[in-house]
Amino acid sequence: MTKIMEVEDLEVVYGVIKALQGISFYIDEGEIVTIIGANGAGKSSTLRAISGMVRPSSGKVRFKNKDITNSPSHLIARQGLSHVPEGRGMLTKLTVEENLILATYNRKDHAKVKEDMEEVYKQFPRLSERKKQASGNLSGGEQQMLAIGRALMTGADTLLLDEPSMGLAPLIVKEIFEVIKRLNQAGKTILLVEQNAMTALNTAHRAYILENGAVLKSGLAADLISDPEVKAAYLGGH
Amino acid sequence: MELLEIKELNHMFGGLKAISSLNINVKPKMIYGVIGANGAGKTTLFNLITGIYQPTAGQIFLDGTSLVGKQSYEISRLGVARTFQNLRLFNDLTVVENIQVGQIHRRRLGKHKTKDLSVKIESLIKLFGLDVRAEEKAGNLPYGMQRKLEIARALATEPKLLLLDEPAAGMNPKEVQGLVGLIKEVKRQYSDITIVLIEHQMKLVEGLCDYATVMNFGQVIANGTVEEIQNNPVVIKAYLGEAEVG
Amino acid sequence: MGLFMQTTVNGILIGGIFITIAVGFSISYGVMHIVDFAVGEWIMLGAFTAFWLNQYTKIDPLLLIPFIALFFALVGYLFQPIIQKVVNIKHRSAAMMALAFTFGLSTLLRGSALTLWGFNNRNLVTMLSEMNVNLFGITVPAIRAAATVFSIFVTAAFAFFLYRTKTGITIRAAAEDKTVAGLMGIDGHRISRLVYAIYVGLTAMSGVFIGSIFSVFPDMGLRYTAFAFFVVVAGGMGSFSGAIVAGLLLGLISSFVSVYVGGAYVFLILFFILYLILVFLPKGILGKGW
Amino acid sequence: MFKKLSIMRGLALLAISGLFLSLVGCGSASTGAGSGASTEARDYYKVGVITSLSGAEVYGGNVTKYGYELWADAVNKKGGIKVGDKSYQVKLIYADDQSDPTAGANAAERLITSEKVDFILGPYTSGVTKAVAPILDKYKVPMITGSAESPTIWTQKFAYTFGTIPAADLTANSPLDTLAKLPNPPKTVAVLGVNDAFSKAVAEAFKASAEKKGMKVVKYDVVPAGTDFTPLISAIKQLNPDVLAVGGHETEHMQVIKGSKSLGFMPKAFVMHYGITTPDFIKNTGKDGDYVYGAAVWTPDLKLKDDLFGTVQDYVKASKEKFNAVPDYTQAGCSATGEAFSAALAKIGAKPPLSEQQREQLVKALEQIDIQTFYGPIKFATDGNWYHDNVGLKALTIQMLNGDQLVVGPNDMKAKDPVYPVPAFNAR
Amino acid sequence: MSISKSFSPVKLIILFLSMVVLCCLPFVVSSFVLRIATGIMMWIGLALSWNMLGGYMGYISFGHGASFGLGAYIAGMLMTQLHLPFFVSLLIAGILTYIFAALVGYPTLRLSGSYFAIGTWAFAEMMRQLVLVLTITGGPEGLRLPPMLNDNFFYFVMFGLALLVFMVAYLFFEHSDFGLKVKAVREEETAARTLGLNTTWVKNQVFALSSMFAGIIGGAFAYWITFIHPDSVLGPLIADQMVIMVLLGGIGTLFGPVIGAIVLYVGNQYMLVMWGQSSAYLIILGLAICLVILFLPEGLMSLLRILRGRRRGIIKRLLPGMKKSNI
Repeated sequence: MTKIMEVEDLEVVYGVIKALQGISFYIDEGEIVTIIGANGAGKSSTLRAISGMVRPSSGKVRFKNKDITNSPSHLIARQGLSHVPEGRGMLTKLTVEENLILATYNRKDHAKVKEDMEEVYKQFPRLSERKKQASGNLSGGEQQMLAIGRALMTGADTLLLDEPSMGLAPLIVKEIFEVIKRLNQAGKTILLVEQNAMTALNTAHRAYILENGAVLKSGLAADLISDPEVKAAYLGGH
Repeated sequence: MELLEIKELNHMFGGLKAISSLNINVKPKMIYGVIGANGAGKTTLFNLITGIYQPTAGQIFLDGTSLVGKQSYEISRLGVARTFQNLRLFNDLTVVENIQVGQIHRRRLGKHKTKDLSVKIESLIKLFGLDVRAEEKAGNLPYGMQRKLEIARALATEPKLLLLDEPAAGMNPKEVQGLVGLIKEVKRQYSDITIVLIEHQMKLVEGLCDYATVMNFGQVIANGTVEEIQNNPVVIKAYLGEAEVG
Repeated sequence: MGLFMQTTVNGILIGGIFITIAVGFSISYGVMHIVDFAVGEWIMLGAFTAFWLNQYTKIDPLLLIPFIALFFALVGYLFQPIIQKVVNIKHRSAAMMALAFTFGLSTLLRGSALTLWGFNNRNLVTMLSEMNVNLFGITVPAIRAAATVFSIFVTAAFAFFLYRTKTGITIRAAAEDKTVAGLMGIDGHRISRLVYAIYVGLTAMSGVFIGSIFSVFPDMGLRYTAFAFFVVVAGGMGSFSGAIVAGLLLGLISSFVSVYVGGAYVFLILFFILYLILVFLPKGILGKGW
Repeated sequence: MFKKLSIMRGLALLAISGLFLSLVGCGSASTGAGSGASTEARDYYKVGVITSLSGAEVYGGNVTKYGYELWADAVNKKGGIKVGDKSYQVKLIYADDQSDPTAGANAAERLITSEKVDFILGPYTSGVTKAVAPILDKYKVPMITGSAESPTIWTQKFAYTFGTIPAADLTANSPLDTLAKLPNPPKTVAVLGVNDAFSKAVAEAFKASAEKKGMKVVKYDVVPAGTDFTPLISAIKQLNPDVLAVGGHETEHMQVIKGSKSLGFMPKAFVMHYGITTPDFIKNTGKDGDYVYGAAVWTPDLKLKDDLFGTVQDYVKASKEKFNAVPDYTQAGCSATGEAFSAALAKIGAKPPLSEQQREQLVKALEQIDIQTFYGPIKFATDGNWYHDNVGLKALTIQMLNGDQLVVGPNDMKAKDPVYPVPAFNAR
Repeated sequence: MSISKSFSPVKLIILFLSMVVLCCLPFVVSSFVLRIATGIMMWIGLALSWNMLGGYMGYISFGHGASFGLGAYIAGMLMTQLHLPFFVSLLIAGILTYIFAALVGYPTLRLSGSYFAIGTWAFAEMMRQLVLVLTITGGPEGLRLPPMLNDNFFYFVMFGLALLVFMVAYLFFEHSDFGLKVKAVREEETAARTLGLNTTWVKNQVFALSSMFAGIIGGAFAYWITFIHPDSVLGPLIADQMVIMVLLGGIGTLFGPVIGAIVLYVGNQYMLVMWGQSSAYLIILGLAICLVILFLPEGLMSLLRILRGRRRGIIKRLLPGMKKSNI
């Protein structure tokens, strides 16, 4: 397996707040890696720094053997790395279809685009039913599906998913995570950020536990599930 | 007699129910925790108590006085103070000035002499360890200090009820520990005060709170002492997620 | 009844011209969040360019419209980075600084025009200037009818562009959330430049019609800035249908007030209505603004 | 990044401070020279000119400037103003009032106290004139304006302010009077006016004179500057009046003609006032501007003459040569202001620079003069509602044809019979 | 916090000396220069009054000229029609402008940001149109006041008013609870409300107070110029100039508006004298605004700060051991 992404000593500072204190990790091609941790642990900041939404104050991000640190987000997106932001980043005034078309803005492989579009509608039949609806009118779960579908439409092979379970009912969460698994089986590499630790660990191959902007622990997801420290980080030690 | 009594509170955003049929009772002098994941409706609850939003239905009483329909500043004058999850300091004002703003309406009531008030500011600043940077602009303080300043500013209004919205967000373990000590010290010095704090980290709640409520999707899913809650299966499920997927 | 119909038609024809301006202004506000005080000056420059080109080439100003639109789009495209720099300034009220900047720009452009071209009124004669059409007893000045039809046509074309083309979707996406658009591989700065270029091009183009209906002079911008603000604000910033309704409203109010209330009260009532709309319907009369 | 920013800041600082320093430097140098002149004996008259060289009224401001400049040229060519047995040249000092009364007052103060001018040639607009006049009274410096026509200037009875053009309410009734004397006089009139002091006075005078002559005023509306005229014109079209009378300036006149044509409205005559004789109006309306009636106190075809300018035709020639502009009555009125001063100065024998006492004498002399010029007689009223206004002139009715102003009334002055009703736009 | 703390003895002496110089001015300079000085004083007062609203509270108004014009017209009408003495008229003009602004403030202050800017602008235009059509104001003929031609008098009136506004800005906005409330509204309105501040009331007070000062200055202006016209006292240029002066000098500072007013007014006057016969000064004005915003967004005050910082830097370089010895 080859490392598709390597992050070295990534540091992010917002004004006076140090959100990331220098974290390092890697992702192999075809993996699902999850970063779990409490609110404010620096999970979202990690994704933002990778996808160019914020400029890291130091550190390096390498993607497919290219240094993408400090590239603007639209150029990073064109490398095949797509970030589904926290809160789903809906463009509420655009219809479902327009959201999807938008994502293909930089693609020239029209035949493949068409194929991908069909694939997305196949994966998410609910989106197909609501093609012409403004995405603002979708339910939370549908919006999450659209956000993922949109990321796929950019032609990305690597997805950064920021809290896909946020604000969703358990049944829907289950559905979303099934999709994530399917996508992985279809060959996508996925970096998943979650508060919903158990679900995330059950889905991922490997995991990193973040606390206060630093990696607390890492390892195979299966090993971490039973780790008391993980439980402690969430529920308090007993 | 409850200090804060919330009855059948409902709040809608557009067509979405952010809070539904919420009931919470807080006894005086308690430290009370409201726990829940992101999007569970905790901040909305605070916004409803402090009059930033008006509830769609339901009642909120402070010491028997209804808060529904009152403006934020009126509620503050009745003795409710709060902090914000995403810090809302007066960034261009100094630390002292930030706290002074908190004192203003007290001063207007004429109950205090200016001298007493500046003594109070001094003790607050000392308590929160802000004395070395008292004349600095709030926006230039390090993050942890900004969090503390917000609490100090809220305390300056001399509230009966202090609402803390994720006071530990973004702090490192050492800072969190300091914060816990600080809140305990506040409770010791202001013995009459009642504190309600929003938190999603059990850790903090565990060390501080007498009693807690867990929220999920705008509803209360559990009530009780911290220990009861930690062992409540519904809470564990909501917190750690489904044990099995697929 | 004849007068009523005539007044209605007049109103529609007055307001029609401003729809194009409002649409361009709205979309540029939507993407860049800048209220442009220089909107009237772009109108003035468009009118003057048409006048001078007509003087030297003898080509009818109406035929020059595509060229003027393209030329000013280029001007806007080249100028936008400077405005972007102002917006990016780290300042408590960056949007207000941008507002003041466009105010400075408008003073600069007006001053330059006055210095270069003097104070005289100029007449922009087109092939339609002399004509009028009589429909069921209602006289329709040909140039105004052409301006309104053209305006509706341009607005429709622009709407098609925004809603039916990939680039259009991109612009709407950037207007709603530049960060998310960036994650889709869209360069926000490029879109801002493009949108500003379109806005300047559309506005300068409308200047040709306004210049030929009224007259061309360096100070003309001030007045049309007021009208543009009315239409944009009343329609709700960023709303297409709002802009159209507000444009027609502007025309109908001016027309009916002049005829039935008295010409002296036109501006008084227009500004009063604008103020009321702002205070009570800040999202515009259709409630569709950003 | 930061370094780059500070370099840009430095540049901006240099640019801005350089700008203002140079301004302050130049400015203080010029005022320095001015204040030094107080005791200096000079052998020329320093003449202040306050007029609108920028702002909304810049067009008219320049017309007055042409007039004043032609007078200065003519006088200096002759060696200057002859006082006693010596002639003194004149030198014009301009001050821009920006079409704004406040700036006008500042300009007057500067001309008097810094430049120490002997007398002043006045502003284009009535508003500025009213703001300047009290300052002249304070410093006892006489001024003649060759332009401002609002009747409200003269009711204030300013001691040091004179005017060569009769107030609008004295002149504006002439076209309708002329039309009323025709065998088939108009029966209905619509009156439009713009809401500025001069235009409103004209509109009021049109209305009053129409009513006095028994015509029916079917519509009377005074609108703010910048209003679109089409709705009003279409409303008037429905009323179908014989005459549309408009009080305004050249911009509005052009728009009324343009709007009427595009709406297919053709009354039997258009009546206007100042502005239709300007090159802008003539050039921009072309044939459509023909046959418009107007009021004037002077036209380039009058058979008048004086010693300074020669005949009216000589004056027109001089204006065409220097400014490529056919003069109108405002320009001529401005040129004539200087002649009034020359005559008064000669009479009291005051050499430059003038003392305060001499300036007081000058005002007395101005009140007494009664001269004939290429512009017509100049004699200022000394009491009544037109105090210090030149009431010696007779209002003429003119009708435009091919850019020429043909005098069509009153009967004893007319060069041609008035055309009424006028041919339609498309029949010319 | 106290005066002595924010004003060092050196500064106090400078302040005192400049007061003395300013008081002696009328007896030294020519009346044209005095007139310019009077104008500067007026604009300092206006810029400071605008700064209360735009700077301290962060509500950028493009309609502040309406208060100026309203004050001018009220004072003018009281003096011409009721023949009240000047100072009485001025006082009433101030009170009426205050009341009027307090009433208009409630709906207008619901707006914020660009909407507030456009709203105030629309309101001011409306006022101008209203005065143009009313007969009581003289409409387009304008209003003439009985002339009182004493330059020194008006210099001292304007000087006094500018000083008054300056003192109010200093005492109320820089050094009082009220000022804190206002700044709190600017920085974080929601937080201010939850701390017990009735921000609606605070905003309205600032709006009314700053309008009142503009109104009083307008009244003094009317008597000084003796002739007012809707286009000259209610035109957009009045408000525009206030905005530009404050931005130029430094928004939200005490001395920024003062510096801005002096630089812009003097600059404007000299440009008029130098290039009055062309429109070039408009180009320079426009260019100056653009350059300042591009490169000095914090205004000329920030230059002072940079210079002061540099001076400190030089001292540091000269005395490298100083910092260490302090520790």
